[in-house]
Amino acid sequence: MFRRVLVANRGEIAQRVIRACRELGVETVAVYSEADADALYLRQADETICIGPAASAASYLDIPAIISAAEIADVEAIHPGYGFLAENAHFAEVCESCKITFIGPDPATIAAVGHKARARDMAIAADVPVVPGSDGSVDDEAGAVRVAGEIGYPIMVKAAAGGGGRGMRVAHNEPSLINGFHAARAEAAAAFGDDTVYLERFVENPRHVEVQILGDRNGDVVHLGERDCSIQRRHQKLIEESPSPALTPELRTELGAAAVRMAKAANYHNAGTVEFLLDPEDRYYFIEVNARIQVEHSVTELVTGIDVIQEQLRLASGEALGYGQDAIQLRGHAIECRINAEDPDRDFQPSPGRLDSFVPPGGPGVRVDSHCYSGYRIPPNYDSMIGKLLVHRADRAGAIRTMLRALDEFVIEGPKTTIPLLRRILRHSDFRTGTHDTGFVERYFGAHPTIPGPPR
Amino acid sequence: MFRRVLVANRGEIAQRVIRACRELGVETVAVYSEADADALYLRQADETICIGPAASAASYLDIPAIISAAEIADVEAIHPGYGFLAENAHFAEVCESCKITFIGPDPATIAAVGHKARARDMAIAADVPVVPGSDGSVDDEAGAVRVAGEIGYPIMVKAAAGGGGRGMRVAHNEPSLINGFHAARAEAAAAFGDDTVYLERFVENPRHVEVQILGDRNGDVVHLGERDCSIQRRHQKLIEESPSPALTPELRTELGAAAVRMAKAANYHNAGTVEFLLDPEDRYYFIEVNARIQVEHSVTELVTGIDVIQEQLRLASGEALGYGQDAIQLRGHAIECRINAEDPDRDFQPSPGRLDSFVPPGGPGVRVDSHCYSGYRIPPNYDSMIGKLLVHRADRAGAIRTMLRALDEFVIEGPKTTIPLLRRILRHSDFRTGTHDTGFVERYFGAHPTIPGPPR
Amino acid sequence: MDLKLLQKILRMMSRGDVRELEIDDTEAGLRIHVRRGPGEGEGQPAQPVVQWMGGPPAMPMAGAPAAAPAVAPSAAADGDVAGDDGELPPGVEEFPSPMVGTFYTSPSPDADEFVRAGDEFGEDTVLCIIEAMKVMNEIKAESIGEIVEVLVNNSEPVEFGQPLFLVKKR
Amino acid sequence: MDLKLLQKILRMMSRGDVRELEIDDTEAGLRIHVRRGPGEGEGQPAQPVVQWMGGPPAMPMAGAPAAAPAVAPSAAADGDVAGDDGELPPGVEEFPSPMVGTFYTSPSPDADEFVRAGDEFGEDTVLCIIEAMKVMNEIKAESIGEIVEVLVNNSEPVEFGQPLFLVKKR
Repeated sequence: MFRRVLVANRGEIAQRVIRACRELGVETVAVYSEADADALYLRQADETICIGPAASAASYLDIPAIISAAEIADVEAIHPGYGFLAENAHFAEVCESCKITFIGPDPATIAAVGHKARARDMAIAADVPVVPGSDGSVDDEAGAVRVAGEIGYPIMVKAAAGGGGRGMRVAHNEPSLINGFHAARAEAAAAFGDDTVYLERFVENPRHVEVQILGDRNGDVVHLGERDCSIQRRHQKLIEESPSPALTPELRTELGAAAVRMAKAANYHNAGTVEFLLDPEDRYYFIEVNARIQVEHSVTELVTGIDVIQEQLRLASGEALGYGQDAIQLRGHAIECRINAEDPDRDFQPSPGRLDSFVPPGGPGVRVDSHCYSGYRIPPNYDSMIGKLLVHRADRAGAIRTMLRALDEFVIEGPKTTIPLLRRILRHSDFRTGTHDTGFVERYFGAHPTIPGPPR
Repeated sequence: MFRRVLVANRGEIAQRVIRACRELGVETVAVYSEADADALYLRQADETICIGPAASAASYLDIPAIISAAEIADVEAIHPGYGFLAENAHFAEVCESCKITFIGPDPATIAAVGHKARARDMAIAADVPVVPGSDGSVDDEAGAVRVAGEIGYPIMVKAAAGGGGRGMRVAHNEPSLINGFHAARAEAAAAFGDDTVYLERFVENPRHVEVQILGDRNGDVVHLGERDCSIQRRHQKLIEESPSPALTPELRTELGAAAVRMAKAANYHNAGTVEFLLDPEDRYYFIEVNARIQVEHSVTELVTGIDVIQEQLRLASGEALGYGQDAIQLRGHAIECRINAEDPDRDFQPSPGRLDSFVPPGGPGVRVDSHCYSGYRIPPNYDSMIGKLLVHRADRAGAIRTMLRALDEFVIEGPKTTIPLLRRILRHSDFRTGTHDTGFVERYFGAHPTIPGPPR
Repeated sequence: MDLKLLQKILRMMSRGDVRELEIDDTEAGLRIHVRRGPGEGEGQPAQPVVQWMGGPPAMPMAGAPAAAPAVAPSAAADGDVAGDDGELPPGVEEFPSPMVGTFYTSPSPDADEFVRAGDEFGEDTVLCIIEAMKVMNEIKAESIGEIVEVLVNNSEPVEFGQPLFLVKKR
Repeated sequence: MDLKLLQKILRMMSRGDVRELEIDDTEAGLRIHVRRGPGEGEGQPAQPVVQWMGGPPAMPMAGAPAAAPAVAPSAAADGDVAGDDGELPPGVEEFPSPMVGTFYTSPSPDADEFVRAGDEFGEDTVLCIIEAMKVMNEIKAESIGEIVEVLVNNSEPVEFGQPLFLVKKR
C-alpha cells in the first residue's frame, strides 16, 4: 500500500478519498485553491498545499501546479477523484513520467475508451451489444432505406459533425426516413458545413443502467452489480439506485458479464463504469466507459459492502483483486439523491453562498457524504453539489420511505436546493413502480412538461 | 398498524421513534418539556404538546400529564423510549386502563422481570444459568463453608440489605471465606441494621454480553444476536459492539437460545434484552432482563438489517413476527460509541451548554443518531448524551479503523465530550484484540488506574 | 402535517377575528385554506383545507388578510406557544395553563361560564376546569385582577404553558 | 500529523527568532517540542519532537516563550498561510509565491543570493527561482522597493500564495 497519496480534487470527493486513506493508514496531501482554504475536510489531511487561485484552470486543472505539489510533498500516488483531471490521459501520462502512480487505469486505456469510435469497435469485438447503426456514413437515400431495413425502425439520422440535437431526425417508417434524411443533411450542411450523416437505431424510452467494475493489473476483473441512473435532467443524474428495478437476475448476470468483457478488452484495471442503455424490451446497448470513480459509486458500496475507494487505492498499489465474482453479493436496496445548490424554480441555476444552517439527516439506513457544514460558504467557482444523501434498506419500498423521511429532515438554509424536486420525484407513481425512463424528469418536471406533474 | 402514536420521551430516542413512525406512515405526537421547546426533532412530529416544565418529575415522568396529552391528541399507542417511564409497570397499566397500547411488554411481565429474585427463579426454571449462590441466606460459618464447597471459589459474601459495595467480601479460599463471612455480617449489621448475608460465585473479569430478543403476542420469539457492552465506566456503557469478539458461533447459538427461553418463560412480547455475564472460561450467567428498547439497539440494527423500532411498533400493533430464527443473519461488524457532554478530566461531570459548532462525521460505514446541531443548547436537566456514533464494516478491524476516522472528524465545540477517552480506548491493545472485560476502563482510564494507561 | 402550525394559525385567526385565510407556500410545499365560523349563505361548518408536502415548516405567509396579525417566520415556531407577548397591550399578561388537558369554561355544559371578559377575579376565583385523566381540576386565579379575554374555547385541548386568558393583574 | 500546523509554528518561530518551544495540548492529544539551531553546548541539530493523537488541530498553545508572536486559535488555521498581516509593521507587505514548487535564493548552489534583506529591487529584479516540474521559474519583483526579510530558506518547498519575502514598496 502507498505511504502517502495526493488528492487532486476538492469538495465531497476529496473528503471521500481522504476518509478512505485514513482508514487504510495512508497519509494524505490535500491540494486546494484559495476559494477552498476554509474547507473542513482539509483538516483531515496530513498536509495541505495551496496550488492556485479560485479559477479551476489555474488550480485543480493546472497540471504543473499539481505535479509540483506532488513532488514537494513527496507522494507516491495521486488520486484524481472525478471531474477535473480524472479522465485526462495526458495527466495520467505526466504522472507516469514523474514516477507517481496515477490512481486509475493506464493512460492508453483512458485514451482508448475516451474515443467514441474506438470504444464502439472494442465493444463490438468483445461481443458487447452496441446501438445498431450504419457502418460509417450514409450518402444517399437508397443507402439510407437499405440500412434502415437491416436495423429496423424507429431509426435516427445523425449528423457526423452534429451536437445539441441539430442535424438529427427520428423516423418511424420509410417515408419519414426519406424526409428526415434530406432534412438532416440540409440542416447539417447549414449548421456545420458538413452534410455527412449516419444512421443509428433510435432507442425509445431507455433506461440508463451502468455496471461498476474493478480490475487488477493481472487482468482479473469483477463487476459489483449495476446502478440505475435513469433519473436525469439534461443528462445530469439526480437520483441513482442499485439494484435497478428494471433488471431480472438473468439480465443482471448478462449485463455484468458484458461489462467485464468490455473491461478486459480495454485492458482496464482499477475502478471503472460501463454504461448501457436498456430499452423497454430488455435489449441493452453499450454507450461508453467512464474511466474514473463516479459520484454515484456509493450506492454500490452500500449494496455490496465493498469500499470502492479503498479498492482503488489497493489495486493501484499493485495488489491483486483477491476475490472472484462469487464473493460479490448484493444485499438490500440503495438510493442516492444528489443535493445540489440549485434553484429548481429558476431553471436549476446554481445557488451558491453561505449555508446559514446545515443539519444533515441521520439514523437508520442513512449515509451522508458532504463536505458542508453550518456556516460553510459554497464557492461559486465549482459545481453546485452540496452533498449526496444515501439510504440503504432491505427493499426498494423501504429505501424510498427512508429517503423521503431523510429529505424531510434535511435542514439547509441559505442556498436553494434540489430537495423539493427530489421529494416530488420520489413520490411520483412512475418512480414508485420503477417504470420510469431517462425522459421521466423532463416529461413531468421539465420547463415544458408533456404531462402536467402533481401539484407542487 | 397504528394510525397515531405518542412519543413519551425526549432527545435522541424521541427522534429515533419519530423516524421509525414516519417511515411506517404513522402519525406522531411528540411531548416536550419547556427545556426542549427548541429541539429540532419536534419539527418532524405531526403534533407537539408541551407537558410541563424542565424538571422531569413534572414532565417526562408525570404520568397524568402524558396520559392527558395522549387523550387530547387521540393517539392509539405510546412509545416510552428508554429511561423515564420505559420500565414503569404502573405506567404500562395506566395506559392499558385508558385503552392506549403501551409499546412494550405487558405490565405483569415488566413487574416480574423487574423483580430480581423473581427473575432469577424464572431463569432457573427456564434452565438458563444464573450466578450460582446459596439458596437464601446463610446464617452460620459452617453453612457458609458447606455452600462454598458446593459452589466453588472465588466466592462472594453479600449483605441481603446491601448496596454500594458495603457488606460485601470476596473470598478465594476457606480461611478468607470465614474471615469475610464474619466481617460482612458485622459490616451489614452496622450499615443496614440487618446482618443477613448470602453467598454467590464471584465472577472474575467478566464480559457484559446481552441478547436482543423480539417476541409477538402469539408467543413466538427470536433473538437478533448479541451485543458486547464490556466497555463500561461505573456501569455506564461507553462502547457497544456486535457481534461480541468473545463468542464462538456455538456459544452464540447457545446464548441466543437461553435468551429466547428466558423471554418465553416471562411471556415476553415486543423488544427486550436479556443480559448475561460471560467469564473467561466461557461460562455465562443470566443477570437481568431489560424490558424496553436500549440505547445500543442500533448496533443490532446494523448487523441484522432489521429496524428494531419499526418492529416494536409492528409487534405492539398485534402483528405476528412473521419470520423465524433462520431469517436472522448477522453481517459484518458494528460498533457504537456514546458521545456524551461530559468532561473526562473532571470525573465525567456533565458539561451541558451551547454547541457552538457541531459537525457530525459521515461517509461510508458511518451512522449518526443525534438530535443535536450547531447552535443547539444541551439542557442541564437531562442525561448528557449528545448522540450515538455508529460504524458498520465488513470486519471488526475495519470497524475500529472507521470509528477512529469518524471520531477524528467529529467537530463539537462548546461542551467537553467523551471523544478523547473513546479514541484512547479504541487504540488500546486490549480493545483491539477484543480481550477486554468490564474492568477495562477503570483499570486503564479510571481516576486511579491499576495499570498506567498510554500517554494522553 | 404540522398540527402545531395549524393550531397557531387558528389561534391567531381567532384573536384577530379573521374569517378566512389562504396560504400558498410552494417552498414548504404547503397550502392552507381556512374558513372560520358558518359560511355566509352556505351554512356549513368551518372546514380547514390543508395540504402538506412534508418538510420543516418555513412559514413565509402569503395572502393573509390584512386583519391577521403578522407572523414572523421563526425556527422555534413549533416550540413556543406563548411567544406573542410582544403584541400585548401594556399591563395585560397571559395566564398560562398549569397542565395538559381539556379546557372547560363552566362546571357543567348547562352552567354559566366561570368567568367572562371583563370579570374581576380574586385569589380563590375558579377561572376554568382542566380535565386530565378524567379528573376535573379547578384552576384558581391565585392573584387578583380582571379577565381581558378568554383565549380558548370550551372543551378544547390545551397544553402546558398555553395561554388560557389575557388578564390584567392588580 | 498535521504538517501544516508544524510548518506554521516553525515559520513563526523563525520570524520571532524563538529558539525553543514546547506545546502540550492534551485536548487535541498533541505534544510538540521544537529546538531551532545548534543546541548550546550540545552540538546536536534541531530536533522537533511531535506527538499527534489525531483530530482536528485545536491549537491552544501553552508554554510558548514570550518572544513568540501570539497565535489566535482559528478554525481556518490550516487554510490561510498569509493570515498574519495584522502583525506587520506599517508599509511592510508580504510578497506571495505565484506558484507551488521549490524555492531557491540563488541561481546555483555556489552563486550569491538574488536578494538579501536591505537590498533594493526594481521591476525586473529577479527575487528568487521557484522550481516546478523541473522548470526553473525566475520570479521577478514587478514593482519597486526594498527587501525587508527573506522568509523562506533556500531549497524549501513553497505553496501558492505563501509569503516569500517581506517588502517595502515605493
